[in-house]
Amino acid sequence: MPQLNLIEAVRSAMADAMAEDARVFVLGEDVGLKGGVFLATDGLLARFGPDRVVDMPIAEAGIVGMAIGASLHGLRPVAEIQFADYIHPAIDQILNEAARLRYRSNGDWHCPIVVRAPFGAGVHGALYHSQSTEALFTSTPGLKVVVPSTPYDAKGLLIAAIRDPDPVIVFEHKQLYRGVRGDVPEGTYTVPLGQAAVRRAGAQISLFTYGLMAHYSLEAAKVVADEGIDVEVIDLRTLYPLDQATILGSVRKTGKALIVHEDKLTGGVGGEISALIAEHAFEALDAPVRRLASPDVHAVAFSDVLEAHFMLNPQKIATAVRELAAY
Amino acid sequence: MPQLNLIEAVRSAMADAMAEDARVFVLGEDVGLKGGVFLATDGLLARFGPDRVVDMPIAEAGIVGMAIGASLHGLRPVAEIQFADYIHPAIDQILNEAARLRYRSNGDWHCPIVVRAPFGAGVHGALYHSQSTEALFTSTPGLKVVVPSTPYDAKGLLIAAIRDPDPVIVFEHKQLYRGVRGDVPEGTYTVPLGQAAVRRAGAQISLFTYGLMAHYSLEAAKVVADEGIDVEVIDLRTLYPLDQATILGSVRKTGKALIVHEDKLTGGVGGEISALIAEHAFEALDAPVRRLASPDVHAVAFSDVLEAHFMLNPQKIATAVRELAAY
Amino acid sequence: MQDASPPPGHDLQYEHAALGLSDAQVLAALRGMIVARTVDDRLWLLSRQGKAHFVITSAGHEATQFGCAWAVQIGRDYVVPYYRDMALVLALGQTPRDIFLHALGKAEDPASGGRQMFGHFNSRALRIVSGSSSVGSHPLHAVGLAWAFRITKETDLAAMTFFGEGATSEGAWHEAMTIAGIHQLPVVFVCENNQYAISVPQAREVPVPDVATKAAGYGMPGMVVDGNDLFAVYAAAQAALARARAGGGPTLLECKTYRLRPHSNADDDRKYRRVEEVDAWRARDPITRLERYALHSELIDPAGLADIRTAVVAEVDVAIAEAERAPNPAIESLLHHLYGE
Amino acid sequence: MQDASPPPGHDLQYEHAALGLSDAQVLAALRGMIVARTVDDRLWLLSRQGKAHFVITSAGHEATQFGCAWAVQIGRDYVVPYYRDMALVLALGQTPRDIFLHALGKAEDPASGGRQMFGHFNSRALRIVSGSSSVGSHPLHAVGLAWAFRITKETDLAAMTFFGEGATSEGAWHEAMTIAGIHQLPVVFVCENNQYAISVPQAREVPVPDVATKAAGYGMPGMVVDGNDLFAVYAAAQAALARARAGGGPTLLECKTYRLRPHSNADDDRKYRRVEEVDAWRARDPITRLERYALHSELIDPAGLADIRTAVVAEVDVAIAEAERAPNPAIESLLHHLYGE
Ligand SMILES: Cc1ncc(C[n+]2csc(CCOP(=O)(O)OP(=O)(O)O)c2C)c(N)n1
Ligand SMILES: Cc1ncc(C[n+]2csc(CCOP(=O)(O)OP(=O)(O)O)c2C)c(N)n1
Ligand SMILES: [Mg+2]
Ligand SMILES: [Mg+2]
Repeated sequence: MPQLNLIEAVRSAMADAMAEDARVFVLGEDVGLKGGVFLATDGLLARFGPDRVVDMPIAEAGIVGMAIGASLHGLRPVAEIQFADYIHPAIDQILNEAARLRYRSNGDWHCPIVVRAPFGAGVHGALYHSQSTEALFTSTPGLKVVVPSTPYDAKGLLIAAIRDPDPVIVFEHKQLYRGVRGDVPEGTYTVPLGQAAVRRAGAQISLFTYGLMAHYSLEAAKVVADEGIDVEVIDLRTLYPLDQATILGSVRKTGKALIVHEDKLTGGVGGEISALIAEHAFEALDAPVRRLASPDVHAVAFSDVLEAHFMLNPQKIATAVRELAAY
Repeated sequence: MPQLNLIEAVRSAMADAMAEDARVFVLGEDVGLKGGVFLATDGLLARFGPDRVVDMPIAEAGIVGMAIGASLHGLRPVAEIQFADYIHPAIDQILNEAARLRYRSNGDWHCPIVVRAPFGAGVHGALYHSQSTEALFTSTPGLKVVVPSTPYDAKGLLIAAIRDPDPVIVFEHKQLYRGVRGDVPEGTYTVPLGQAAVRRAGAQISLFTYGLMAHYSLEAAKVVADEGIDVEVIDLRTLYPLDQATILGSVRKTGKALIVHEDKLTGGVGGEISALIAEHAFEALDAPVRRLASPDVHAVAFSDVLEAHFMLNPQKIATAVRELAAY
Repeated sequence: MQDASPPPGHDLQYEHAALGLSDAQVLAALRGMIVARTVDDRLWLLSRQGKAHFVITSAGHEATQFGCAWAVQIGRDYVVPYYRDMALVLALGQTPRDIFLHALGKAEDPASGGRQMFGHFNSRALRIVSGSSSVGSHPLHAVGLAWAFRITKETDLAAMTFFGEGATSEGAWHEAMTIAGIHQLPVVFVCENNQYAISVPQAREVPVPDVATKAAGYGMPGMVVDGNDLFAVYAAAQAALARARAGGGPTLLECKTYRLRPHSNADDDRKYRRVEEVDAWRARDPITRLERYALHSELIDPAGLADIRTAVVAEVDVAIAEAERAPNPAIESLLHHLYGE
Repeated sequence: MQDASPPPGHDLQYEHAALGLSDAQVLAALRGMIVARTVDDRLWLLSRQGKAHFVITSAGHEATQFGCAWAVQIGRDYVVPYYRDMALVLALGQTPRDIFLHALGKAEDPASGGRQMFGHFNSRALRIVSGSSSVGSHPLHAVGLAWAFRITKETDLAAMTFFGEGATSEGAWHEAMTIAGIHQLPVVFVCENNQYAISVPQAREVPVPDVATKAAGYGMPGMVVDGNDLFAVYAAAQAALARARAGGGPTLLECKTYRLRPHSNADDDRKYRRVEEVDAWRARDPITRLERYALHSELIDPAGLADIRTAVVAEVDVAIAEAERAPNPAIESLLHHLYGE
């Protein structure tokens, strides 16, 4: 099976989906000749032509709004927002339009669009090229929010998102684009939306995470395993709606939960997960549900020293695990 | 002391602040001759003239962006967004601009703007005139998010917001505008941002809430008091940053926590509060932290029967309290 | 208070035959406009009776909306309307009963099954696209539909979208116009310019006297028509749609009109419009003008007109009665249609 | 690939004396533009050395930015720039050392104390307003500043804001233009039209050949100037600012130019621009053109020019060395300036 990095997997998902289904098309800023600033769409213009690989003006509401309209005629648009930091001008179209079309029309219409956006810090992107914006999208029914952490999942989840009858937002971590490789089948396949993946089974602590932090958490789990702490690492993959069964099942088994995300602590998706556990698995808990997240500042700063201090890393995660294990 | 309803209190706050400080001005759609669709600015145009009471085009990003610019020259703009449902086009200006100006300039600039918006259901407003949008704003440092529940607080918090050196979002519940009256001093005074109010002291259950639900919760507390359940009702007032000391202090006393909000359950601010309690008051807990919220649908539907079913009410809250008390 | 004087009084710009319209079509449109106005009247009555919680008027806009509807290939071209477009959706084939079911939030409300406030018209069968209340957000959907036609190679279709002049200040509107202009997409943008955004007069909501002036910045033609003249609107809409379908690109069509009632039942327009101004526009009521034309052209006589009005009232009465009797949505329906299967 | 041919070659439009500019001013501007280009060159070197993580160029835009800066009342008028405006902030009084401190994320970085990526210029003292990276979001701040002048009755002030042609497709830009037009505010909107939004050529990012065409829809004049001609830009900027301060309202000033390097150090422009196109524009380098003018007008001789270039290199070397030696931000500073007291 070919070994691809995550951006290649994303590209392969779009290429295969477009080859298989003439209704699929991509649109976004610089997706044509340049192939996207991270090369997610590299080569697609030459292969599928400018009607299906659409270089858009700098108009994020326009990109998503146009995708919505096209989806109403049965097409399957895949919109790229160049950085998650620039998804804000499109929020009205995503939350008030795409997410509500099916509900507000009592099922008469639906809106099968995908919006992809690179997110995350650690690439010297500073305040406006590093944000984690997922929490803005995890309180709106009608939407699905997905974050892949492996090349296999990146392709399978994206194809599932393209085939899904409802709007799906896919946040892809920039550090993973070239930072991780793995087996990726040729041709289309799907990874189901709404299902978390147990990346490492464990008995003592349930660690819930996603994106780049899934990798850091696995590294941390390996380190503490040598110290006799057995961590179950769960990659949430879909942040909305959450896979409650897997989350609660794991906590009922281990009795301890640690949530790790790169987004800042307050208002991040960790709060919702903690609340779910508190409500539905309280009696299983042997310790407080802990969250480990970035500090409550706007986003990572540019300076190397500030960036290093801001970012989570396997060591910080291992420390949090040890503390929780010792509770 | 004059008895005012909540919209009168809001108007009185703006009028007194404008009379006292020539830097204060209001802007928004229909705020001039019409005096705002809820009459928050009624009479201000005649008193302060069109430079300080500015009828804006339908351009929410424009309203907030213009307020930001004016604040940089030392003014104190109070922007009205006609309904919280229409704040989305302004989200980029609020989250990426206003909230970050001080931080990104390392303190060189700051952005003392206020954005007011009516929110909430129960007035036949359906999907686009009923939303609770506060959760979109409670994960961004640099911002403050305030929800008054009494006329006294509405005036005092709004004046505090106007004097605050940073951007403050004030969500006012539409049902309270005319649904509640109370003593409101003449002239300016402030209610501090960031401090919750204990509306009813109690020993057995801590109930955290805000907005219209603060009133419903007090009613519910009265009902269950007769049954021997002693509820402490805490009106959060500021949703970001949260008054952690009051929240945790109360739970440490009562051992049980119920969070009640009108916003839908998943992704609402209840999750953050639950997580805080889990993290910092776990050992005090005698029962799972519970949340009572609206169902996970987009917003209330128009039909009377659907609206009635959607909305929380004192009875539903009393039931949740009884269940938690019985745990 | 700002004066928005009506255009100088005049008869309709064209003879209907010159536009290829039959006598029967004109009479059908006249009847339809009377139906629309009567439904509007009755909605306000239902509001005063406390039965309809929210009413938003199309009174005064009927010629604009019927004129455009005539030019649409119904069920083939897409229509992306706004809350002001009740007369439009009637012209496209929805019935007074549909309208009342919607206004009363009944289960059979074809717009939303009782979920949306009045004014959020919808019919997939008629290709009328469901909208939000967010002003200016929907023209982008017309642009996306037009892009879809490019991909599916359906070269005989167009999308027509409607909005007030106030909406043209929204960022999302600009982005829709920009994309349509860049790619010369088959979209007709219809601005129903009634000179107010709720209470804000045109001079403070748009920076130019004619919204059509904005078209030049988007690389498309702008047209101004008398929006209270059914034939003038039809001629312009027909030309714009034909051009769009023929690959000639988008058009911004500005129809100058006036709403004859307050913005909605929550509004009191006496705070911001002079009675004389409203009266002057009442004298240019698009229905009255069409009636005068029909009488003058001897398409109908006064007795015939009276018969229409009587029949319309009876028809509307039946529609209201049916809608009032119709069942409310089932409570479980609150949780339906959040996601597809 | 789309061809963006340069305008026909020509000398500068005006004689400097006719514009009231002294010889010394011209030479100072020439030196400043050489400093800006040299700083730009060295930033790319720092990037290749792995010392500067992010570099975004102003090469090619110097005449536009210096021409506008000349017209600003420095420290009184507000300037609301974008990431392309390094030459502008140098012209307004920031130093090469400031620029390198910013690019290296040092504690003394006057833009942000090491928080923002390169290109987010700022100085409250110079009334240069801190920006985000979000394209098109900042012209609204210029509009708000202009509204503030109305309230404070400071009738001698204006705000000048800068953006690329790509930004003019953003909704927020439209809202800024709309509000400025409605109230005829003292704002000069400067479009640095370099014909590409990263890789997207003008034909697919804006619907009109001249961005200035858009002005009409906002009730303001639009002007097109050769953005590589220092004097032409200055004359237009000066006129627009004077008009703004005199209560004559806003202007959209389009300066046609070209960026001579890739968009940023993360970009490879060979994917979307032909080498011949870049070369043709290199032949119209605004610095070369000003040098030719200065030589031809005998403001300087070749030896004098060579002296300037030597001195500039030395000056820039010192600035880099100082910036490299400067301390990093303190780690605790990460949590500073979230809120005021
Ligand atoms: C984004 C947004 N902002 C504000 C509103 C509130 N609002 C509803 S209708 C309206 C006026 C619209 O005026 P115009 O576009 O001219 O249409 P008209 O009602 O005059 O037909 C406003 C401000 C809204 N619905 N959506
Ligand atoms: C809202 C937003 N969308 C997208 C981007 C990514 N981006 C950065 S620069 C740029 C191109 C801008 O082009 P233009 O406005 O012409 O300015 P130029 O860089 O050519 O000077 C884009 C798309 C961004 N920074 N902000
Ligand atoms: Mg209007
Ligand atoms: Mg450009």
